[in-house]
Amino acid sequence: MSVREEFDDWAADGRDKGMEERHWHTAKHVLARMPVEDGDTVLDLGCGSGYAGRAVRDTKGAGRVYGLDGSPEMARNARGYTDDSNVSYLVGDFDHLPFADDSIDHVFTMEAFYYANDPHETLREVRRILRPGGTFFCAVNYYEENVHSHAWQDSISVEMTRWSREEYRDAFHEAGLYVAEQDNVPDRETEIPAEDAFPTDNWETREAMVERYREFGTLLTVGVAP
Amino acid sequence: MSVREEFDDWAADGRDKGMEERHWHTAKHVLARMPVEDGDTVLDLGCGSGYAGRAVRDTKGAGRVYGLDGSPEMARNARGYTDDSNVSYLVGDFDHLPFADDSIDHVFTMEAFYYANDPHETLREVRRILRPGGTFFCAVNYYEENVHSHAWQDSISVEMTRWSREEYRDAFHEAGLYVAEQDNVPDRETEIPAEDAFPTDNWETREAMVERYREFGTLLTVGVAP
Amino acid sequence: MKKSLMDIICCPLDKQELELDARQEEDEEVIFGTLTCTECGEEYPIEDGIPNLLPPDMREA
Amino acid sequence: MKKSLMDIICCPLDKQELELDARQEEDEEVIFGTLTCTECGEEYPIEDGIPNLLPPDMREA
Ligand SMILES: Nc1ncnc2c1ncn2[C@@H]1O[C@H](CSCC[C@H](N)C(=O)O)[C@@H](O)[C@H]1O
Ligand SMILES: Nc1ncnc2c1ncn2[C@@H]1O[C@H](CSCC[C@H](N)C(=O)O)[C@@H](O)[C@H]1O
Repeated sequence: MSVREEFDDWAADGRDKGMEERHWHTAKHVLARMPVEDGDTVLDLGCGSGYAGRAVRDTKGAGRVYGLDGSPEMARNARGYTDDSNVSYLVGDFDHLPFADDSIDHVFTMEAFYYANDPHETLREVRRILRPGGTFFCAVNYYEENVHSHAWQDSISVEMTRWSREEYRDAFHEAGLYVAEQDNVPDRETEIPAEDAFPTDNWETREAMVERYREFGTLLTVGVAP
Repeated sequence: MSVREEFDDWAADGRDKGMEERHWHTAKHVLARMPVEDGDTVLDLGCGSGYAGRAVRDTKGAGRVYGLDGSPEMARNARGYTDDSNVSYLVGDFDHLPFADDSIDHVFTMEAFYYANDPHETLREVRRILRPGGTFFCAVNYYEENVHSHAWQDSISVEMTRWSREEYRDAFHEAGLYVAEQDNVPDRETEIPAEDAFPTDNWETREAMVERYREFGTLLTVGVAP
Repeated sequence: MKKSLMDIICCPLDKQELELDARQEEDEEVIFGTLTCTECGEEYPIEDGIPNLLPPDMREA
Repeated sequence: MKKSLMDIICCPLDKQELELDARQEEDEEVIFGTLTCTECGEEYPIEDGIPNLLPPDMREA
């Protein structure tokens, strides 16, 4: 199935909002770190419900914010959630970014990057559209060290790339991006039941659930364009 | 008083270790974010007891680590705390860094930068010694937004620079460093007594203490050399 | 789609400039229309205010 | 001070190369000695294994 087919379905049955709620636990900490200056242009890759762009406008004084998604239904939903005329949504593909060279100050992406058909090409595209000194905040929950995420591929038809921390750094370097930081951003909000509730439907042990959320959380890699 | 006189006293009466213990609460999270690759050379500016350099060697596979401090007694103590021959300490001044151009991969500094005689010159020096793509992790508890830190100057003879978050970003830009991120790293470990213990010797209200540690914590600004 | 977007968007294939043909507008926004690449001639639709800049072969895939 | 440090240290004043005069060594480390700038001639002491590269006017200030 294509990205469009898979995620149009998600958007249609409200999973855009479900993801927003869950991802916000860590995404807000990632967004808080972005060095957005007044008037900067920010792009959200794989924006889903588009919450990140709206948050950056509300809290950071960003000038214009664009959310790009491969699913027309996601973009349509996202557009419907805001009246801010400086937030716009587009349909497009990660490996074929429809932006001019050096036209963007900061790129953000949450739980979307690894769906790229060719993530190396996506990184080259990101580097191309960023102005020198522009940043790329790349946040993923699906990655090699997070063993609790490995099974996710089974329930998603789009092929996912599972890199390790080091593979992320290496790929950024290969694409010509400097790596400025790498971090695990813990999710401290997902509720973890008391010991006697385990095993639950989703978790064998409490330790596993603690590791997944409080320790591994979201892997953030920050790149800077030369 | 000079940096040497002020901080030689601190080193002599054990305040190097006291600071290490308190600063570790947030410094470890800052260090965890540094994208140190195997064999990289890391410099700790105003190293005090030198704990940061030792941690980077132990956890990150850094090749060589240097701690620089303006106080000979601090450097002497720091040297005494390790047998690792790849960790070295030097006496030197922030505004006159004794390192060749492009010779360092990452610079770290915790609660020390604002003692620089001319912090703008320090930033230019940091930029000079960093190789292209090298990072500067600058962590401070003393800054404009942290109103709870403003009185600290009263008890320290060395003149301190109190910049705001924005002044840090602006100064980095002025010195030719890209700003890759800015964040408040909370201190979740300093114990905060229950409501009925307030006022304490140091804190009027519990809210103030919570704000100081859990919210403001340590201001981190990350720069990248072009 | 706000017209200011024209400043920074380009053809996803060859990164050349696009030309806007607005067929329906509302308060400074283009609701329906077409973006055409000034170089390769490829056309991209704007529907319900959202430009679809997927490469043509992904649009219906 | 390990001799490998010579690869990257320089005179804090003019950033020129330093020359090492080791007076006491122990297991690859210089314990006492002097670093002299090959350009301006300024001298920097190594004491108890630690090079003091403060600008001379800050050394005793
Ligand atoms: N190759 C591609 N190009 C553009 N968008 C893509 C894509 N692959 C996946 N996506 C989009 O990426 C999103 C991943 S879901 C994450 C949505 C949002 N960032 C959040 O945090 O909740 C989906 O909306 C999907 O349509
Ligand atoms: N201009 C300057 N040049 C070099 N070192 C300086 C300096 N001004 C202050 N320092 C050093 O900076 C240190 C600040 S105290 C912080 C020490 C350590 N980083 C920690 O986190 O605990 C002191 O050791 C002091 O001697």
